[in-house]
This record gives sequence, C-alpha cells and structure tokens, in this order.
Amino acid sequence: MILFEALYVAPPALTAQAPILVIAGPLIGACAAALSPGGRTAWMVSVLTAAFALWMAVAVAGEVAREGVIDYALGGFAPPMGIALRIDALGATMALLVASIGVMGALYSGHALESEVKAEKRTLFQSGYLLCLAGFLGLVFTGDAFNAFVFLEVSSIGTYALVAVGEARDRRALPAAFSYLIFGTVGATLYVLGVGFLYAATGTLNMVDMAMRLATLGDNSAVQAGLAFVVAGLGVKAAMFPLHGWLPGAYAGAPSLVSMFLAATATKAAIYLIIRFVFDVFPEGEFGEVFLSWILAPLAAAAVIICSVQAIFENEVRRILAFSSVAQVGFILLGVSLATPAGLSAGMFYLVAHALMKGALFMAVGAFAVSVRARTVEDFSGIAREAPWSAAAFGVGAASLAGVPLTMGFLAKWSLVSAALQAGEIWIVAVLAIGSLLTLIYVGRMLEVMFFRAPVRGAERAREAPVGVLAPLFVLAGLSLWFGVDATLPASMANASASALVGAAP
Amino acid sequence: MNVAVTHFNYLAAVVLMMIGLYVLFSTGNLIKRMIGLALFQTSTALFYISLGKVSGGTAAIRIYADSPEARALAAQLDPAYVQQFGVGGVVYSNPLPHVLILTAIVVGVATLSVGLSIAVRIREAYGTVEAGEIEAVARVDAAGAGRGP
Amino acid sequence: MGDVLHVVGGGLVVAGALLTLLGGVGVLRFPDVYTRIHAASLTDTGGATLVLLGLALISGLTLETLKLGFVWAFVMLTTPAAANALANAAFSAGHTPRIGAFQIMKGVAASEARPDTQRRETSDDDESAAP
Amino acid sequence: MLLAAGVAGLVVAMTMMIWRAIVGPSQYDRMLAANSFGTKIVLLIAVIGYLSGRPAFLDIAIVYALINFVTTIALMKFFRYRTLSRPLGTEAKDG
Amino acid sequence: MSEIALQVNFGLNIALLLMLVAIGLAIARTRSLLAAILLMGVYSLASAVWLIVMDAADVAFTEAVVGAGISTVVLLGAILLVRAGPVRHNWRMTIVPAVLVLGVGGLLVYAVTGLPEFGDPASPTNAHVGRRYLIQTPDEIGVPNVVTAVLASYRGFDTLGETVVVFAAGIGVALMLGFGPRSNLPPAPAATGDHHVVLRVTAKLLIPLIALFAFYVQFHGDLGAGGGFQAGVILAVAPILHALVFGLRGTIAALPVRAVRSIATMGVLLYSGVGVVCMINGGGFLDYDYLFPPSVEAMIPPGLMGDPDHAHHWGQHFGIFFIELGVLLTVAATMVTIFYGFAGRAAEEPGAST
Repeated sequence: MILFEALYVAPPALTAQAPILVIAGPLIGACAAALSPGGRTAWMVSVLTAAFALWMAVAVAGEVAREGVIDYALGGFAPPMGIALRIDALGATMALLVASIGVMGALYSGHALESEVKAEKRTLFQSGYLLCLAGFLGLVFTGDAFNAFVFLEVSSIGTYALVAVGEARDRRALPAAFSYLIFGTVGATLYVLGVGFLYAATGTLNMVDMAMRLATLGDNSAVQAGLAFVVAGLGVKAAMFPLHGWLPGAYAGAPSLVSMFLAATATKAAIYLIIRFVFDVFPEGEFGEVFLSWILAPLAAAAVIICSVQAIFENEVRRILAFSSVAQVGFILLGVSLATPAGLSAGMFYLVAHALMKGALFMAVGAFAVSVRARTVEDFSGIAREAPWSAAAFGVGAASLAGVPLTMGFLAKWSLVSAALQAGEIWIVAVLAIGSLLTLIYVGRMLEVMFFRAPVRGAERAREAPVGVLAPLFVLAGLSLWFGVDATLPASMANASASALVGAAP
Repeated sequence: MNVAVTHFNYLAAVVLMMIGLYVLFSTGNLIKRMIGLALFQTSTALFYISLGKVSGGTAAIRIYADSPEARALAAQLDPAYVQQFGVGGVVYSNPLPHVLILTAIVVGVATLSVGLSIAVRIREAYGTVEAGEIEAVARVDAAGAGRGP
Repeated sequence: MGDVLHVVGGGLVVAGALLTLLGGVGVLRFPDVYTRIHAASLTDTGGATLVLLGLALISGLTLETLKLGFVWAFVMLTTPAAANALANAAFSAGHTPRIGAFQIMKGVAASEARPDTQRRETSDDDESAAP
Repeated sequence: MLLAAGVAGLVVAMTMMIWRAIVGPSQYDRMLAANSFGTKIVLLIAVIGYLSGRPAFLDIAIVYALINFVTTIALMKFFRYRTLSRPLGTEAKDG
Repeated sequence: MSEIALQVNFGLNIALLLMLVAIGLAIARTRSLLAAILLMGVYSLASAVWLIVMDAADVAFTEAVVGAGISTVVLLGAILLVRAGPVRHNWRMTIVPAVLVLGVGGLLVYAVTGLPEFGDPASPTNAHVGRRYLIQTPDEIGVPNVVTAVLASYRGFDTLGETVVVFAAGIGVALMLGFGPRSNLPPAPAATGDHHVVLRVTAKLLIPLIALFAFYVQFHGDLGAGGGFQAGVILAVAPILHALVFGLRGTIAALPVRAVRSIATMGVLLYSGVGVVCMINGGGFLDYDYLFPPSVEAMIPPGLMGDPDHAHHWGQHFGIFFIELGVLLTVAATMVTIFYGFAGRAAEEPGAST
C-alpha cells in the first residue's frame, strides 16, 4: 500500500466522499445506461462509470494508505445506529481489483456484446452489468452485516438474468442460471439467518460493534450456529467446495463478459466477506481455529484435488475453466486457513492473481467466440494460427494458471507454499503440489490443442478479434506477466491486507 | 419454562424453514422449487420478527406520552415494567427487525419474479420445467457440441 | 352511554363472528362447490357487516369509523363479485352442481344427479393447470 | 372480553377455511377458501386493532380487501381464459 | 380488558403459527401447482395477520400486498406460460433432501436453544440498537413512525440497495420476457354467462380508488403504517387490475412498456439524487440534514413542521418524502414491468387453451 501513500488523484472534497462514490457512481450509471437510447450509448456510459469507480477506488486506496482505516457514516448517523462503510487495506485492495476488472469488462463489452447479446437487450444488459459492479463494490466496502446482504442481492438478482441471456449462444445457460439463482438465494438466505443469530446475540448489525460484543459473550450455541450459517451462506456464493454446484454451468453458459466478470470478482467478493467475518467479527478463540483447520482447510484441499480432476475430464473449454475456478478458490482458502500473516498474504496475492488470469482466460475465450461457436477443446484445434493474438493472451493466462515461472501465478503458488512451510503444514504443501500438477495437465491439454494442432478441416474459420476486444484482454494478460516479474504492487497490497486482518506484518 | 414454550416462535420458524428447504430439494419442478424457495425465505421473516417482539409491546409508531391511547396501552401492563422498558410511557416492539424484513420481503419477490421468468424461458427452450427432463436434453446438447461447419 | 355502546358493539362483533363461524361450518359440510360458495359469500358479507358495525359503535364517531366504512364498502363490493366470478368460472369449466335444477341444463339424468354422499367427489388435484 | 370472543370465533372460522383449502377437493373449493379466508382476515385485523388499542391499522384491512379482489379476478381469468392478457367478457373491442 | 388483550395476543401467536405450519405442510404435500399457489396466498395472508400480532404493521402491509397480491399474480402468470402438469414425485428424490433438511434443522434447533426467550424486553436485540432508535427518533428525525425513520433515514442506504434490487429484478424480467413473442390472442370466444358486467363495473369503481389509496399510504407513511414500498405495490395493482379486467393491450397503450421502464429508472435516480444533493451541500451521502443549503434552511420558521416540542427536521422530512417517492416510482413501475412480462408473453400452444 506504500505505493498509494503519495497518491492524491482527486481533490480533497471528492476524496472525502470517494468511498460512497465508488458505489453510488455505478448505481447512477446503471440508471443512465437503462435510459440510454441505444447499445452504443449504454456502452459509453458503462465505460465512463466503471472508469469513475476505478478513479474513486484509487482515491480511497490512497486515503487508506495514509489513514489506515476509513469510516464513512451514511446519512450522518454514526454506527451502530446508521450504516457505515469501513475500508481497510483489504477492502481497498478488493475494490481496486473489482473496479479494474469492471473497467476491463466495460471496455471489452463494446464488441463482445455484439456477437452474444441481441441489439434490443444491450442497454438493459449494460445496466445489469453496472448494478452487478456496484453490488460487488458495496459488498467490499460495507461495514454492516445486513447491508452486505443487500449488496449481495444487488449483485446477484440482475446477474441471474445476465447469465441466462447466454441462451442466445447455448440454451444450457437457462437451467444453469436457474440453478445459480436457487443456490445463490439459498446461500443469501442462510447468510441472513446467520446474521439473524448474531444479531440476536449482540443486538447490533455493525460488524465492529458486533465483534466487540461477541468478544464479551461466552460460548453460545446461537453464535456458533450464526458463524456456521454465515460461512455456509457465503460459501455458496464463493463456490466453496461442496457448495459449488452452480458454478460450472453458470460460467460455461453465461455471455463471455459475464463469465469473465463473475470469475474474476464474484467468488472473490464472497471470499472477502468470509475472511471479514472469520478474522474481524468472530472473537479469537478455539471455535474459529477449529473451524479454520478442521473444516475450511480440508474442504479447500478437497476442492483443489477433486475439481482439478473434474477439470481434466471435462471436454468443454469454458467448463474446464469453471471447474478450475472452484479448484483455485480452494488454493486461496488453503492460504487463508493457515491464519498466519504469511498465509493470509499469500491467499490475497493468489486471489488477485487468479482474478487477473481467469479474467484473461474467459475474455480470450470470448474473443474466439466473436467469430466461431467453439465449445470443446477439440473445436479449438489450431486456433492459434487463425487468431494468434487472442491465443497468445490465452496462453499467458493459462501459463499463469499453471504456475509457469515469470507469471504471477508462479509467484502466487510460491508464496502459498512458503507460507505453508513456514506454518509447518506439510500436508498443505503436498496438496498444493498435487493440485499444481493436475492444473498443469488440463492447461497443457488446452494449450497443446490450440497451439500445436492443425485446424479441423471443414470447420468455420476463426478470425482475429477486433482491437476493442484485444486491448482489455492484453491489459489483463499483460498484468499477469508484469506482476510475475515485478510483484511489488500486489505483494505490498496483500501484505497490508494481511496485517490489517491479523495485526502483524509478515 | 420449557424451551418448547419459551422458544415456540423460533421453533415454528425452524419447522417452516425445513419445509421450505424440503420442497426446494425434493421436487424437480422448477415452479414448485420457486415456491419452496419463497417459503424458505419467508420463514427467515418469522425468525427476525419474533426476535423483535417485546411482550406487552405495541407497534413502533410513537404515541404522545399523555394521550388517552398511551394511557390505555400502559394500563394493560405492570407500571414497573412500563417504567423500565417503555419509551415515553409506552412499551414498543423493536422496529429494527421490521425494517430488515421489509427489505428481505422485497428481495424475496424480486428473486421470485426473476426465477419464474427464467423458468418460463426454460419452458420455451426445452418444452418442460421438470429438472430431470431438462438434464436429459442438456446431455444431448453437450454431446452435440461442436464447431459447426 | 359509552359502556352501553361498548357492550352492544361487542355483542354485534360476537354475533358477526358466530355468523362467520356458521358459514365456516357450511363450507366444510356442504356437498358441492356452489353450495359452499353460497354459504361462504352470504355469511362473509353478513358477518362483516355485523362485526364492522359493532366496531363502529365501539369507536364512536372518529376517523376510524370512516375507515371501517371503507372496509365495509370494499368487502360488500368485492365478496359478491368474487363469489359471482368463482361460480361463473366453476360452472363454465363444467363443474356440475350436485343438487338442484342445474343438472338438467348440463344434460345429466336427474337420477344420477341426486346428492350422493357415498360417492367421493372427484379431485382435480392431479390436473393442476389443465382442469 | 366480547372482542376476544369475536377473535376466537374468527380464528376457528379461519381454521375451517384452511382445512377446506388443504383438502380441496377441486381447485374452486381452494379458491373459495382462500377468498373467504381473506375476508375473515380483514375482520380479524379490524378486531385486533380495537382489542390492542391501535385501531389505526385499519388501513391494512382495507388493503386486504382490495388485494383479495384482485387475486380472485386473476384466478378467475386463469380458469376462464388461460391467459392474463385477454379482456374479460366478450363485449370488449380490444382483444 | 387489560389482561385479556395480552392473552389474546399470545393465543393468536400460537394459533397463527400452527396454521402457518399446517399450510406449509400442505404446500409440501400437494402435487398440484395451482393448489400450491393458492395455499401460498393463504399462507401470506395468515402470516400477515401474525405480523400484526407481532406489532410489525409495516411488514404486514408489505406482506399482504406483495405476498398475497403480486406473488400470486406472478406465479399464476408463470404457470400459465409453462403449462406444467402435476408435479411428479420420485421417491429417490426425497431421501437425500430429507437427510439434508434434518441436518440443517438440527443445527437450527441447537442454535435456537441459545437464543433469549421470546418477547424478552431485555434481550440484546431489544435492549441495544433497537431501543435507541425508539428513544432518539423524535429528536433526530421527528416522524412518529419509527419504522419509517429507521428505514428511510438511519438505514436509508439499505433501502437504496433494496430499491436497486427491485430495479434489478425489473431488468432481469425484462431481459427474460420483455422481448420476443408477444401475446396476440384473438378475442375470447363467446360462452354462456360470459358477461362479467359485475366485475367490469366493480373494477371501474375500484381502480381510481386503489390509486388514491396508494397515495394515502404513501403520504401517511411517516405517521402510520405504510410507505413507498407498500404504496408502490398498491399503485401497481391499479394497472394490473385494469389489464386483468379490460385486457392487457389497452393498459399497454396507456402505459407503454418503455415509459414504465423509464419511470422505474427515475425512481432510483431520484433516490440516489437526494443522496448526491446532500453530498453537494456538504453532508454525507443521504444525510438529509444537508438536503437544503443553510441559506434555505434559515428561511424556514421554527415549528413549521412536525412536533413543536422537538427540533424541527425540515431536511429529514423532505429527505424522507423524496426518497419514499423514489421508492414508490421504482416499485410501482417495476411491478408493472414484471406483470407485463408475465402477462404479455404468448403461451406457446394457444390450441391447448380451453
């Protein structure tokens, strides 16, 4: 975060309001997009709004770097009476990540929607996209447990329909969206239930106040169940291992913009909230430790192994990437479950790395989809010859996913391994190693087919995607490469986040 | 007192939650699933509202302290109780859960309508709303996946 | 005076509730849809009138009385209309009344149309959207 | 006391309606039960308002009476026309 | 009189909860979708009365209009469009859910035993923030209905989110059902007794009354139960009733789809616009005390609004007024959009209709 300390990107009056503007900007932008006369205008609104949100997020990051924690009381009512935004280094990092991906997605949507969404639906689609962005940003910033539910729903309700819009390409998007809705709503309801139990025990909804009051409470079955329901509910949204059933279908079926945005942000935001609850709200004690080392860690390990294997046996590229996402969530949660500064930092670093590479991968698949209706790995035979630039970006993302040196993925895996070694958890190191090996298999298979095989004869010829699609794609892939060489920025952010959570710098 | 009596409301909410979840997971019919989901969501309302009830309380719309209405309400209760837990001579129930549940109800109807609209589109695309049949068609779809000529 | 009004009003409320209860018995015991509609709609309007009149007596002449009047007006407007709509829908969907002269209109022999408490009424539970 | 008796009577009547709604046997019986249940609820709310000393809640009773009507119409259209978009009756010119 | 009211309250609580459970079981048991929907309607009505018994008048209002009204209509529209047969049951699909449900239920029962007793005025829930709202509302907000004060002012940001959720649902339904084939059915065939004069006249009388009542609920929301949400749904009921009785085509002619969508957007814009204005005037987002610049505030004579005993809250009053108006617009327009979506889409097999 040190890099942000000297960053004054907005006038002081604006910086003071930046936390809320990050959220309100996209909300208002969504209205403007819905009102705009055509898809082109809506796209411009979308880009401008996302850029504004990113600008404000940078301003917030600068402020957080200087102040440590920002509190923003909404409506002028101090918490616990009112709702407050509370942003620490972790929140600022997440907001930067979400807003950056949001900008990339908005840029990308200009061309991507043309091939995937009917013209008359584009304004509403952009509006839904911005609502989703606003939802995730609100989720990241809010300091109120119930407000988090509201933003969870803001980001979800529109998204269900956005996923379903993918029916134009593949009708399986519809049942996938439906099951996403069922899972998502059950998750959100479980979360509300958990918050209800915590509220019953503490009488407050503000997370800081809740944490203070929980610390003075003894062992209470309502509190324990509250934690269980909160984590289970968020676990559904985060696609934590046994609760990930909705994810492969949804990611595979959605329009590529939505897949890319969800893969890069949705599960991350939910993981963020889990971290928030486990480390900030719940009192330190046996219960949390038992939860981390006996429930979270084994489930994460199971996700890494089982879903990587599933990805290997999957035949459709999008579904491979989707299963890989569940496995990668497992990697992140393994880091978190160590509960050490190094582990948390590694988890955060991995989270950022995964967001960038999965974003690039799904975007590249979308770039191919501009010209061909390819689904299975075989369909992509030799696509590197027909669309070299998109394929190169896909290659970079895939390399990062597999953990090839000089990519961000490599550093992320490396820091996870060293954190696990430091904590003395050898079995986690073993799981990481096996997981990486399995990742290498399915990544290798995709790359082999794309780069070293001849195109299937008689199939439609792919064309290179337009510049509007390639530019954001290259930014994401480029970031994966750049941070693989010089990781100062993400590493310092991850370290600051970890120390904001557990108090000590690694 | 017995937990079954003192926590009766919560237990009823729990039973309804279980019914809702059961409906949700035991049927393949998408519409019925949405009904189960709605039931499940509503039961959290029961839970929250029960939390906010104060015995002897009244709705959280402030009454002037010396109005006949306020006096009539206070007369129903032990003066010491009113003194301790009342606000301005009247005991009110807790308004916060009501606000939260207003939000939750609205979210519920939003989810219901979006879910049903997706179900309608599923019917148009697959000719059925039974999950089993949809899966069968989807398997055929997956097998036929390919880069068309 | 006020106490008398309270007692009279309370009595009317109880009378209304009893009438509604009576209607409930009818809805449970009567043999077919039409008779049940008859029982419910008649006692609902009557019961509502009595209950609301009783409450109006209790409240005296205030804004609440006006609201009670509105409630009464809506109930009187909607309950018969709904009953009409319901009977209409049931009849045009081919539900035959089990008693009375309507049988002949539907071309059912009078001997078959006799109320038959032994025969179970057909349930259309299984035909949901396509009765 | 009298109001409490009224409440009790209404609750028993409501239970009967619920029984009718559960056992059917036809969908029209359920509709009838739902509709009649709604009317009883309007009355119950009014009585509860007076019993608890907050008669201001009569607004809610009014809303119930209205909603009950609309739902019944929607159900009737469901049975009669199998669509919600068509006008009622034949004399309508717009179709 | 005194004791009886409390006993009736307690008895009603138990009786209504038992009713709810019975209805819930019946919903789980029935194989007919229509029966399930009807029972859901009854469930909503019963739960709304229970909410009144629990002193949640505002929630009861919402549950009545949303649960028993809009939800039922939307569900009916949906089963008309999907033309589903009876729900099929498969015994294999009952064991796993039963185990799962029992597991969750066990955890819930375990959790419930740790809760404070029902109705306890000293429980953390009722003693901490909830009580402070009751005490501070007259001084800080100045509206009698504390639920409105919390909803619109203390937790106004939640309500913004909730309005946005409704807006998002409108977008979602419009994306799914708003485009593509539209209902264009021929006039209904003449049938015996198909006059419906009674209904048409009743509806004609009711529609303006419903709209009027919606505005009463809207503007009465600070003083009694009600507010933007409830009023919005009630307002939406007026065009819905019109469409049901006089045909959707006429309603759409009067209220075009695009216009309705724009109104929904305007509502959200109005709400967030209030927040932005507060921000421009030097306060925080949605800090209604800054809704008017100090120069305007100074011109208002004290005691003009509200209770003269307490400080007047010009900004709070108007802030709540405007945001409730925003909520009204969005909710009403979105509900109409949703209804248009479900009612206006052509069912596939018109031949199947009887």
